[in-house]
Amino acid sequence: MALLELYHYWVFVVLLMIGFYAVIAKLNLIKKLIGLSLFQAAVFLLYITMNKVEGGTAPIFTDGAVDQLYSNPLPQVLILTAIVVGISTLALGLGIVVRIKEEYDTIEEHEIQEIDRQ
Amino acid sequence: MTVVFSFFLLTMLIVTAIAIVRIRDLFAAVMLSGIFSLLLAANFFLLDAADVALTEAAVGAGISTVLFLSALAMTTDKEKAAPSNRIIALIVVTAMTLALIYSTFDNPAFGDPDAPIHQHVAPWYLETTREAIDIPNVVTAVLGSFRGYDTLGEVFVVFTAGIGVLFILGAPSGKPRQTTDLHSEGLRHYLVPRVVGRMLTPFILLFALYVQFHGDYGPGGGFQAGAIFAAAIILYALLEGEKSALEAIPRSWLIAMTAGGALLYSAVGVAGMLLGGNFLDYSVLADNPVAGQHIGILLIEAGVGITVTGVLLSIFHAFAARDKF
Amino acid sequence: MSALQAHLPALQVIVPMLTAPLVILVKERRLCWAATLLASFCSLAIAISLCIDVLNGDSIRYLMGSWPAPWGIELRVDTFSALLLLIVNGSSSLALIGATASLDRDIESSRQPLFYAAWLLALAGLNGILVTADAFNIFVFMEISALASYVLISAGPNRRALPAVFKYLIMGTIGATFYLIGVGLIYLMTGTLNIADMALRIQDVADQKAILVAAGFITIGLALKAAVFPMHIWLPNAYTYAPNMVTVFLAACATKVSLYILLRIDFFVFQPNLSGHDFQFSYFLLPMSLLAILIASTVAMFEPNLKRLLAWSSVAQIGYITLGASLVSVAGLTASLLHMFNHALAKGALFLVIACLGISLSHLRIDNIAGIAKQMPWTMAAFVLAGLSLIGVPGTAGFISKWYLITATLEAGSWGPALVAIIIISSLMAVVYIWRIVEIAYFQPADEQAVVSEAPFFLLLSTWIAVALNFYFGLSAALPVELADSAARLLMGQMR
Amino acid sequence: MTILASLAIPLAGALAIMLAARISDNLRETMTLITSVALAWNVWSLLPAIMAGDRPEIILFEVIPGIEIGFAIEPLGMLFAALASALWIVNSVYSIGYMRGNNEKKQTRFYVFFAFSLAATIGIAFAANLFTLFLFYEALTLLTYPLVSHKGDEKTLRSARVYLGVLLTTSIGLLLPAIIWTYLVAGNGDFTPGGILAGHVEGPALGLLLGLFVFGIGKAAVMPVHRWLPAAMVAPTPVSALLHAVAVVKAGVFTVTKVIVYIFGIEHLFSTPSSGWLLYVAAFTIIAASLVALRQTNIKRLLAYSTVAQLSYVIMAAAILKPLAEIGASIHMVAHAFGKITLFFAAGAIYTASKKTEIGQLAGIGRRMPWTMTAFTIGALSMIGVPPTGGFVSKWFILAGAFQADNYVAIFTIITSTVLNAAYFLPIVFIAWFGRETEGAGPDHGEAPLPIIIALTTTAALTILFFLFNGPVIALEAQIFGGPSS
Amino acid sequence: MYYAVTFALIITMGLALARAIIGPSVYDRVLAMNMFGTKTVLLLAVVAFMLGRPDFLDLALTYALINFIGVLAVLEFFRDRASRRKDENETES
Repeated sequence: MALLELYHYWVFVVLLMIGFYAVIAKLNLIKKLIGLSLFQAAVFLLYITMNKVEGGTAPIFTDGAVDQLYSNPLPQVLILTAIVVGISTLALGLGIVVRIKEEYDTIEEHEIQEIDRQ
Repeated sequence: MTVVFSFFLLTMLIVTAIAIVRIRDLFAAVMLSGIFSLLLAANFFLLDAADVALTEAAVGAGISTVLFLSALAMTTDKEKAAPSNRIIALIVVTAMTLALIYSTFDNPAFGDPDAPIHQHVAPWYLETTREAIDIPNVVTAVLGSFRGYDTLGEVFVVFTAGIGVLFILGAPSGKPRQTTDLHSEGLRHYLVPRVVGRMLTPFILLFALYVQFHGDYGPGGGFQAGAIFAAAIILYALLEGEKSALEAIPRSWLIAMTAGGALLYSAVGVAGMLLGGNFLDYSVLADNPVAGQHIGILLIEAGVGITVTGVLLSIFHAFAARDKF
Repeated sequence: MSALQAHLPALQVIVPMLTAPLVILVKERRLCWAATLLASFCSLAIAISLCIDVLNGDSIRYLMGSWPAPWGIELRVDTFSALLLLIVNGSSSLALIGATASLDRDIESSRQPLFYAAWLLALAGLNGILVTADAFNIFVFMEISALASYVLISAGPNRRALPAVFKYLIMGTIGATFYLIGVGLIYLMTGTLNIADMALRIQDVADQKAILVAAGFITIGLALKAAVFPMHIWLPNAYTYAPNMVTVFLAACATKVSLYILLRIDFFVFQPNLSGHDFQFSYFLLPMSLLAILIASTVAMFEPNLKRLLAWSSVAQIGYITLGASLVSVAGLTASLLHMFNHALAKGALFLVIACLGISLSHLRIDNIAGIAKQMPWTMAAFVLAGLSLIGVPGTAGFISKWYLITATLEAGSWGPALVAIIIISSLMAVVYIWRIVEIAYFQPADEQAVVSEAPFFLLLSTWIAVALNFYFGLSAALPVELADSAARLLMGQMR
Repeated sequence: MTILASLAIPLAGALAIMLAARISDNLRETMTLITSVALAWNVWSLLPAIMAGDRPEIILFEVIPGIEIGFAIEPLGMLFAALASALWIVNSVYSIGYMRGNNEKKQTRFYVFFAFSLAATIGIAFAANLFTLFLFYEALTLLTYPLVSHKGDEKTLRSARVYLGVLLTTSIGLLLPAIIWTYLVAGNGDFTPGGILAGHVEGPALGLLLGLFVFGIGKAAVMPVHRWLPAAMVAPTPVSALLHAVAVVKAGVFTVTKVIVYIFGIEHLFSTPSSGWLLYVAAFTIIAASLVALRQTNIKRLLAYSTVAQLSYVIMAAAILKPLAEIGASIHMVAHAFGKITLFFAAGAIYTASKKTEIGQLAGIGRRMPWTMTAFTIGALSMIGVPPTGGFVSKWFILAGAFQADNYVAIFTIITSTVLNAAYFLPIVFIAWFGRETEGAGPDHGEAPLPIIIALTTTAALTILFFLFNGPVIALEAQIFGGPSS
Repeated sequence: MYYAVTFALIITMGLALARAIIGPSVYDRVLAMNMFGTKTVLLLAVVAFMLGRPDFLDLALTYALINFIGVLAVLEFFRDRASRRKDENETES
């Protein structure tokens, strides 16, 4: 059971590295951005994993419940913010990619470098 | 038992992630990342993070899918096979993975109520919310009041992204594109989506308002509401065409909303300052501190909602307008 | 007045931040410029006022929403942040004075309101990082400033700005996310986000494996954003293809703020609590600093593009800053912080000169400026003087930091003389790359056909203010030295 | 106040020259003369007080805690300032003739930077501590760069690059660390009689520090950091005069002497064997530079190497570490200044009149240019050290010091180099007066323009007068070292 | 009872995911994505009851809406692409 509980952290690590791999190894700019959002999603998972309290429930009070354990609200707040930051970055990144496509007619990193070298 | 469910969901998450990275069809990759978001959101839900689950679904599966698709429409949807430093990247990544996994063995056990993280600040939030703010949703209380400054920052992040995309895509294009009028037409000629969509749009708008104002009591709040509201308008644009959507809410309104929401939020903060409290102190907004907190949270959530709607729609229109060059 | 005084830390962020939405509602670009300038100057005034306050007494604290720390978000201004606040707001104000001519050249007037809004947001973001005492709040404001600076850089007139800014975006986001992971891990072990509280509670953590990993993530993430060698690869192109005025603003302060976070978290949280961390810190940073100094200076000596030449020189100068910090001593940190200030002055002035040149030259390659000193005497004179400050000639600001850096390295023990040798070698390299430009501008025959005229008045004015500051702080360095020294003691005082 | 005025006059003068140049060339040159006279008047007016034992000082401001910009006048600095300011007048007169006679371009820039250089020189002379000294030392390097590179063609630029490169490299690379080291161990860098290093730096470290100082002060041109001096020969002759006689190299040896006297302290150095190497290096430089000078065919290059040798006289004299020798060092600074400026003026006069630069071309020129060659002869005799010239006086004192210290290396060096000096100067004098002019070798020419003649006659006269009336100088310097009587 | 239903849903989700990954045609993927979304909505509903928080059914509602919009956006894009491809082919031939 202990291993099963660590599984959440491992998934965080594996997702993080899948995303990281995509960002550094892929040359297509959109693929890089997809990788970047996977990378960030992994961090969301890390924080949300922390917030869980065994036997607890979502930190929204229910009427009449006494001695109810609640999960930690703070990581949730942080991740709400982080998700918004993530989508903002993504939107900006995509805007830049669209402009790159217009200017260079390609969104492959090595081809752009090729064009710039000329 | 939920741990076992999580196990399956998490495994699916990894499978999806690998598939996303490996697949060369970007269109498929975007669809898969929509699925990824849904899975992630389901996981969040299992981990008691209802608000986050709601947001992740609205953002990951909804907004970012639409954004990716708009970008793909203007660029390309096939990733070229290219020489890459794959082996080195794989080695680096594998090494880091092993190191990180090794370090996790000392983490506090998953869900242990005695872990330091649950002992220090969290209980205080739960208690103080009951006394000083008196709304059931602690997440909203923390978001709106205890860490309202973070949320202000968050609104300005969205605001920055909004003006950023407007700025970048407002640049004169390198070359004129051929005009295809398909977009402006929308899906109007397809009967089923059109009828269903028309029926649904008002309900979605209504639901967005519900999410906005029910945020104190259940999962939801300004950001989620803004995203849903924007999604409704985007749906309208998909069905009736860009032009009609812009007629419904013109661009100048969107800019005004973008700025207005951010200003509303800041104004609440400044009001706290003027009334003798600190910045973002809502207690001074009314005679009764608790009532003041209620007013403050209501107003700032409205500010968040307005800005998010404005920004997301501006971004959507900026992408769509670029396409028709 | 005293009521306002208490709110200054909050106002430092709010003033520029609130002006941003107002600016995009204004259509007239000169009005936008005026509003931006006004907000920037207000912010500078606040920074100066805060500076005076912290020099006279203890650090200033402010509770956001009146919630007590560590539950609510606390703002805290001490000498360390005050020093950086001066740099950030000063360089923004200085750049804005003369910005219009240069910006009208690079950006269409319809887009200028958005540009100024992004400028204000970048300023607000940087200020926000500097005044907060909360680790997560730093992340939020880091992202505001990062997103805003992507927008600013993407405004560059050359299309190569786009791939450059994309690379910056990717690396910047990776850096920020690494930072977020690090903060998450510390939060997991301590349960708090307030930096001071973290430092306190981290002592009770029995097993430090997770903390060590967190330290690794935070250090690497912030090093990425601060362009510490070899994570600098985004910097030269981003600075080269950004609009000239943006380069003035960002080159003077953006990377330094990332270094600020790095030093603040490292010295407040890790150094006192991780055994042997000062060694790890030194051994990580020292070789990188030396490589940065030597390699980047070498590249700068052979670089034909003026802006990129200065960008490479920035990479080398960041090396000086991290070199001072890696000594982990009061003297070293003083030198490091002082160099942040002085390098901002010198590099700001140099990039302002570049902006002056950019008004009438479309290509900023070194052979385009042959003989230009005749047509633009004021501009090139400013270049020579600012260049002297970068080299570190006595009487200039650059010399003061070099003096402190050498003093600190001499005190560092057996390594000292070797480090001094490297500092000196790279100073001489700076002589080479600055003098190469001076010689061509002054002694090569000019291209007779080219119609070149002196830069507009306001741009020259801000350039010469920057040059004058270089000399003022070179001859009367009490203010920055006092701030840097007090900040260094503050940082070292955390170590037990 | 007078101290600050001495600094301000050349600066204001530079500004005035710049403005006057817009009106007319004559006004510009009048301004130069007025400025130089005003400066000399001002500096010389300080002399009586210093002779009386007064030591005025002023702290301008504190740069960083413990490091101040301040000025203080002591005999050594007074001598240097008085010398430089007086020679500037003569040099200005000469410049007018030379610059006009050769139709040089960008004359305004020349006069402006000349004035700036003088300001820096005065700053060096009056500096109260190492930091201030270093500040003006670097300023002097940078301000003379536009003068050295005056011609602006590729060859000149290359030489100017060597000039700047060597001086900056040595000063940043060696002098700066030495200064910082001093501040670090002694807590300050104030010039204090008796030195400040005693008790702080001992043994081999002292020798190392001395090395950093001596080679760091590249302007003193101790081998092997003398390379900049021959390279700087590309400059116009008035600039060469500035470099060799008025300011630059004098600033170098002045700084070395000052550091030895006021930072190390003669006693402290004398008691530390590891600092003895300086004497040998100086002696080597004297002999080697003289040998190189023997093989030169270009007049100005020959003079440059001669300067290298003569400078090391000063260094060697200072390194003997005896009061008499120290006085000899300071007197030699003056004597060499008078002699060398005369020689350069003469070389410049020959160039202006006949465009001749090589020794071989000089045959018989004494008959066409009697004034010039007379002055040249006097200068050469002073270099060799023949009475009745100033050079004799200084050599006398240095020899006396060497005997006092029983330093046979120094005695041997002085004798050998006197022979060598004679070997490379006398042939020139000989062929100029007695050689036969080759037919049609050059244009028909007479004497150089009048301002040039006035200038070089004045300096030649000074060379001789200094032999007769050197009492005040010795009295002045005796204040620090204890005079010959004591 | 809830557990059994949940397991069944997860298995269905797995199958849908497999189809989405394998493809091969776009229609397969669109259908799979739609189905996956539907199953997530169901899963959420069931889990909400299982955790004793039926008030979270709102969430499921949001998911359903988002899923609908997402599928429409994909279809719109797909139609756009198809017609663009057709244009390109025509101009080429």
